[in-house]
Amino acid sequence: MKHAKMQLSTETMNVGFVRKVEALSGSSVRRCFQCGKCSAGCPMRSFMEHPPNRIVRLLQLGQYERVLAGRSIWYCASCETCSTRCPNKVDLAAIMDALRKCSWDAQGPSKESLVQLANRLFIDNIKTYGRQYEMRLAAVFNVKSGQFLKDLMLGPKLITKGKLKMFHSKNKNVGEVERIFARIEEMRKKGEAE
Amino acid sequence: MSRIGVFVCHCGENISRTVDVEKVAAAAARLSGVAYATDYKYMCSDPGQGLLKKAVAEHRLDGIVVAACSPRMHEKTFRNAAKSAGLNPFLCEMANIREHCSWVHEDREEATEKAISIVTMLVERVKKNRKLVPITVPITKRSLVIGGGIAGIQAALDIADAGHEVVLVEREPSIGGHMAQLSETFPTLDCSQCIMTPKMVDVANHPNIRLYTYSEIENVEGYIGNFQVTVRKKARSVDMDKCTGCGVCTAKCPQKKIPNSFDRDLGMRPAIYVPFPQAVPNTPVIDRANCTYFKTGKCGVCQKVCGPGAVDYEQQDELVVEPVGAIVVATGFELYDIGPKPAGSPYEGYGEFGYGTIPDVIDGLTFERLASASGPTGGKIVRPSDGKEPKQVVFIQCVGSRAREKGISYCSKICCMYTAKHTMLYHHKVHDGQAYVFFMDARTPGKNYDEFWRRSIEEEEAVYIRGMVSRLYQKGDKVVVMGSDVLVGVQVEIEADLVVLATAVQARTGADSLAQKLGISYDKYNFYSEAHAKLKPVECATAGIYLAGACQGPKDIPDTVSQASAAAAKVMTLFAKAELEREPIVAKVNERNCVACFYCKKVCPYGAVEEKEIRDRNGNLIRVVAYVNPGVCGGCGTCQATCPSKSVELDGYTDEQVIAMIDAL
Amino acid sequence: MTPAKNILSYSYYPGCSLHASAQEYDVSTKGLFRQLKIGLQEVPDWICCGATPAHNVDELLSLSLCAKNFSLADRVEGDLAVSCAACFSRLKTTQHKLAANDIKRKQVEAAIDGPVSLAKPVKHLLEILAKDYGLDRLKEKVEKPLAGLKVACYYGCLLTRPPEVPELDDSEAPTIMERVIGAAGAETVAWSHRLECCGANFTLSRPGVVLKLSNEILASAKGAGADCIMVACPLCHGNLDIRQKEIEEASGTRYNMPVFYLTQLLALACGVQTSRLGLESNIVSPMGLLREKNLL
Amino acid sequence: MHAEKVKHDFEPKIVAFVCTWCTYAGADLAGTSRMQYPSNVRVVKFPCTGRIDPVFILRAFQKGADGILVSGCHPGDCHYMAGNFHARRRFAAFRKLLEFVGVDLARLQFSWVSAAEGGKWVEVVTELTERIRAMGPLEEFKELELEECWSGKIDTPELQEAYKAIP
Ligand SMILES: Cc1cc2nc3c(=O)[nH]c(=O)nc-3n(C[C@H](O)[C@H](O)[C@H](O)COP(=O)(O)OP(=O)(O)OC[C@H]3O[C@@H](n4cnc5c(N)ncnc54)[C@H](O)[C@@H]3O)c2cc1C
Ligand SMILES: Cc1cc2nc3c(=O)[nH]c(=O)nc-3n(C[C@H](O)[C@H](O)[C@H](O)COP(=O)(O)OP(=O)(O)OC[C@H]3O[C@@H](n4cnc5c(N)ncnc54)[C@H](O)[C@@H]3O)c2cc1C
Ligand code: SF4
Ligand code: SF4
Ligand code: SF4
Ligand code: SF4
Ligand code: SF4
Ligand code: SF4
Ligand code: SF4
Ligand code: SF4
Repeated sequence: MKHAKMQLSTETMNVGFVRKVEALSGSSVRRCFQCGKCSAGCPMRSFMEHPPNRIVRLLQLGQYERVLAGRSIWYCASCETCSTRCPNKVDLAAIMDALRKCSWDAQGPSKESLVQLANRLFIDNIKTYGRQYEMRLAAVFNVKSGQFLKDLMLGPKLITKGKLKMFHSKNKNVGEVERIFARIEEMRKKGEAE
Repeated sequence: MSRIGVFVCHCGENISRTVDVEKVAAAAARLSGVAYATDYKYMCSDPGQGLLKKAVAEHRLDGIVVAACSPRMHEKTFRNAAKSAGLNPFLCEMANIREHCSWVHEDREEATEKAISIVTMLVERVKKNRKLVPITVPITKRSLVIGGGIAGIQAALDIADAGHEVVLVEREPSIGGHMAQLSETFPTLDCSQCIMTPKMVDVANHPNIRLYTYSEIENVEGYIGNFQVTVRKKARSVDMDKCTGCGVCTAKCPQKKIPNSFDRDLGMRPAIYVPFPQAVPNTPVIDRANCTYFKTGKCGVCQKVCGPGAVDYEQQDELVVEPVGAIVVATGFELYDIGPKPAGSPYEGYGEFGYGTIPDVIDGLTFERLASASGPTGGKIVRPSDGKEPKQVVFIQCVGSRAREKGISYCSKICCMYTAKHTMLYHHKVHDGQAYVFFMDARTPGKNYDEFWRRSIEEEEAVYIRGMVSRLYQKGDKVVVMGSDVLVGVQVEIEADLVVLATAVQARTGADSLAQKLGISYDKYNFYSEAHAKLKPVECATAGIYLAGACQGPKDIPDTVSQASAAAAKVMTLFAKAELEREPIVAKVNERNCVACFYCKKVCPYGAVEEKEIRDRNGNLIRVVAYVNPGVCGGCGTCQATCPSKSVELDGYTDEQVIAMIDAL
Repeated sequence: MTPAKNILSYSYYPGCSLHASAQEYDVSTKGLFRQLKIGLQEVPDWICCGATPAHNVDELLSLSLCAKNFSLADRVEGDLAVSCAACFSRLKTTQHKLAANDIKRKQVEAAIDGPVSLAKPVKHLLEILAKDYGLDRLKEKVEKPLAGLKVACYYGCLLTRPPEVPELDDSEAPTIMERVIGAAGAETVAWSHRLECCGANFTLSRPGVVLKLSNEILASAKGAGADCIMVACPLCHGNLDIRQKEIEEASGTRYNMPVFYLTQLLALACGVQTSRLGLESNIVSPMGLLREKNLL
Repeated sequence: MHAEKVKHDFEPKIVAFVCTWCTYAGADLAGTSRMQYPSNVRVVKFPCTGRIDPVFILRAFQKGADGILVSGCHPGDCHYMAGNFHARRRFAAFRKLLEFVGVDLARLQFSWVSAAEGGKWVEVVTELTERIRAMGPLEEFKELELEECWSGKIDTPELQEAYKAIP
């Protein structure tokens, strides 16, 4: 895939996908002139197979499979460095968000699973508790990711320092949070939201 | 015995701080031939100059040395002072004891010694100086413009508007050049014809412009202010005075299938034709090579149908001599040929693009004709092979240009912009079409140019792909483009309906032979050379000849028009004077010694050396010698250093003067 | 909503971390504000802002959670004070986006089943201290100047970026942290990695990332001669402080670089009782350093 | 700061043949910039290096010059377009001749100094002066009585050949 020849035509360039990313991110990909400044300052560049500028380039050519096939988008730390410095105000951080959403909705065509898992647990946590419950987040992540021993040494120390709460506090708005989730899901089903 | 005056300046303290000026003056006074020597605080001040003038009168001085600053600073000042004192200005010299002495040495003794030696050298030089008189040359206040593209048109109109006569010579049957072929023009997208034709009509109607179309330069003689130009008016076979431009002949001509080169062979024309409807003049010309009458002696239809009887099969080429004082060269450019490599061409050609054999691979100018509302398709973009509307169009930039090993190293400068324009024109006309551009850089350094290019991408949705194309080949009715996107790092393949090559801008074929007639220089690509890339960008090294437009190098219309107006301004500057006056630092030939080897002629960068025939009273040729035209000589002295028989001498820098200085060491 | 002259009062959104792993930030913030006599009333039953994970994959969710918090905050007087840089960024971004985009705003209104309220200014503590309260007043309150303490101010990603959202200071060359802690008498060092990313929320999923990026930050601060790092974000703190030992092991460098929340240092300088600074919760113990500088 | 002035046993005479547009102006610039260099050099100004006849060099050696500098515009920058190219070719041939006559070529230096290169002028002059100072005076040549030869026609085969090499 990575090195396969790119056949360009109006059919092979998925303009619809690009428009969706542009709408979600509120940022045009055509404005990018491939200067590479985004990639130059990206702290996560070395973890990515497609540097940020190439992600935009692939979008310009409507090559969404190539973008989503890699794990690059999941390595973006949302640090906003690229968006801040881009001479054309291409909001790459927002584009990354949009791409992750597309990948997420497509039930994860991306290779990266750990970040997705952490995100999912985090969001589940919100849904269940209204707030983050770090203890549970860490515990479940460790179980689900199969990394039982990970951070084993850190946990107890944090508990003694009072940093990991064994129990979560009750939040009166949990119900309301759940309803927000439900309404959004409903809107999406009806096609009222992306 | 000479009577030289020496004036040593203190320059406030600038000189006197390190140089003992009194001692210098005293030493000068002791030199043989020095009649008067003094020192003064500020020689360039009014009293300083007064002192000099007074001394000239009182001491009957016949030479002056001012020991002061650099001659680059005040030589004019003191020569003028000498002149007003009644002395020939060229008998006044400056000894530079400031920039070359007091400011660069600290040791007073050494500096004083050096100052004395500098003054001595100049005193010895002045003794050998001769009186020189500024040269004046008369000026014929008419000018010639060669080439009737936008450059020639603009220059001609400007000069004519200034009240001077202009002779405009155009090779083709109509003026207009390339701009007449364009559809719409970057960066504003105005219609080329709309802004061009009014100017063409102005040329035709201007009382000060004499227009020769279908004409070429046969010969050029003379020099700045005084050229004699012979123009060959090619036989048009139509009497310009009688023809009313009714067009009956062209309509009736049975020969209708001749490819129209104005339309890049996309359309056809008859044998008697005007190249395009808005042509100026609107007088047809018979293409004799394709006319039945000229080939077989039969037909003669045009003559029969022509009411005013303008068709004249017997017409001959005509030579006219035009005296002019200045010449503007505006012969424009040609596009790199995508066809097979012509024999003997220094260019390699593009076999990988099919050498012009794939019908749907065209060049930019052909695309212009397709997009032009007055073009052969009425502005409908179709492909040459089957007339279908192309939905996938690939543009390839830098074809020929920037390909050192294929023959051309330079960037053609306009193709990035016109390709961007093409993608826009295409998208405006074919909404569901997709334009792709293979490019290496986007070179758009003009006012509003980069914005224009970005618009083609951001608004007209052209897909730009950074990378050159490896190969094109025909596959069914498609042209397969094998490229690569170096940003993504993968190969790219596009099955195109039409491929447009942005081919290099080249000098005109035959540009070199015109240059030789004019005696101007050209570079290895046959573009004409300006005298100085930055400071004399419109002047040729040859005085009185100026450059405008793409004949000097690739240029777009704004640059072309700017340069044309600049060239016109140069011509007007020349014509503003009654006579040409120049410094008399020019070479002279001693005809008695000259052995006619003409080494001088070979080395002279200005082409100032001519061959002069010496005849006896009966007109018999005795011998040939060199002659330096003082109107042309730039005064470099190269001829003198080269002449093996010491027969040519540069005034102001004679051997005598130089040797005198050396001997005074 | 503008508080009466001189008597400042804010509604307060601490964010999830401040109720857990960053409790010392919460404790010291409250301590400092009490000392400065600035009112601070926590928004009752605020909910999670969604942090990075939510906007990462679901912008609408992220915007809705923040918008919900705005309506909750409207029940309390005063501009909304936020201490966590990440929450601050999310809340500001939400305001920014919803003010500019009607479609998104309508979707969010549907999601929270109510109007979106954007009137209340969202302010980071730094802004409150530097602008609303004022550095001159702050200086007057300093009882124990942090003289001789060399502080590396660490902004991280979200305090200043992207420039049009937080509007806190120049996004590429901010000085607000230096000015605030400088008012407390500390010496600030010039260093290269003030704005680099620490690895942020990869702390759980990809700790390797954190080890690499945070190591570079610690090394830069150390190289510039800092005694300690000051942060305004629990995520940064987590990566630089909690993971510091791991970073040291992985890189083979010993930093022993205490990492303070800005409120810990300010409260210390303004004379808040040492026991109410949450110093015992810092993993890299700052006690030695503070004793050395005679600040305890 | 002033370097301590050293007295030398031998102070060479240096003659510089320069063009007026570039090197003369460069030397002026050294002056306006108040740069310092040895005072041994004497400047003879020409419109162009193209005007510099090799004869002048021989004459100067004969008249007591110990070292000679010929300097003009950089290639391509000639005010007269090509004068310095001709000069360059001419001097290439001339060096052969000098060698033949027995002058150490180290005494003759060619360089390009533009109007903007005051510093380079100082460098070139200083280096040449120091080099010649180390070489000592040029004795052999002064004794040669070449006067007739140079002022009249050029008829030695070597000179003829040198001139033929000139394009
Ligand atoms: C495809 C294409 C698109 C372009 N689009 C744009 C655009 O959108 N905007 C823009 O600014 N520029 C554009 N240009 C550039 C523009 O065409 C040139 O800048 C302009 O034509 C140069 O004018 P010129 O008068 O110097 O030369 P030319 O137009 O070439 O005119 C020279 C004239 O001299 C005549 N001539 C030649 N030799 C002789 C001779 N020996 N004796 C007598 N007459 C002679 C020729 O017949 C011709 O009429 C484009 C060029 C191309 C190739
Ligand atoms: C770093 C750099 C390198 C460059 N290198 C090159 C190079 O190598 N080659 C090249 O060809 N070009 C080069 N250039 C470009 C070159 O400098 C410009 O093309 C050129 O200087 C433009 O000249 P100008 O007279 O239009 O403007 P300027 O040089 O800007 O002159 C304008 C003058 O007008 C005066 N002025 C301004 N306003 C007023 C006013 N209201 N009233 C009175 N006077 C006023 C100014 O004081 C100034 O003296 C370079 C430029 C830069 C910045
Ligand atoms: S910085 Fe902006 S313009 Fe440059 S490559 Fe990145 S997105 Fe494109
Ligand atoms: S926001 Fe993501 S892509 Fe942009 S610089 Fe940060 S990590 Fe890289
Ligand atoms: S003539 Fe030259 S050196 Fe003399 S005062 Fe004038 S500027 Fe100075
Ligand atoms: S040549 Fe005769 S027929 Fe043809 S256009 Fe002229 S007047 Fe008309
Ligand atoms: S004579 Fe020639 S030009 Fe005239 S009508 Fe016949 S073919 Fe045409
Ligand atoms: S103008 Fe553009 S397309 Fe033309 S040669 Fe230059 S870089 Fe290539
Ligand atoms: S080089 Fe001298 S001899 Fe030869 S033609 Fe010229 S002037 Fe005459
Ligand atoms: S002095 Fe120079 S320009 Fe004049 S004739 Fe001699 S070589 Fe030509």
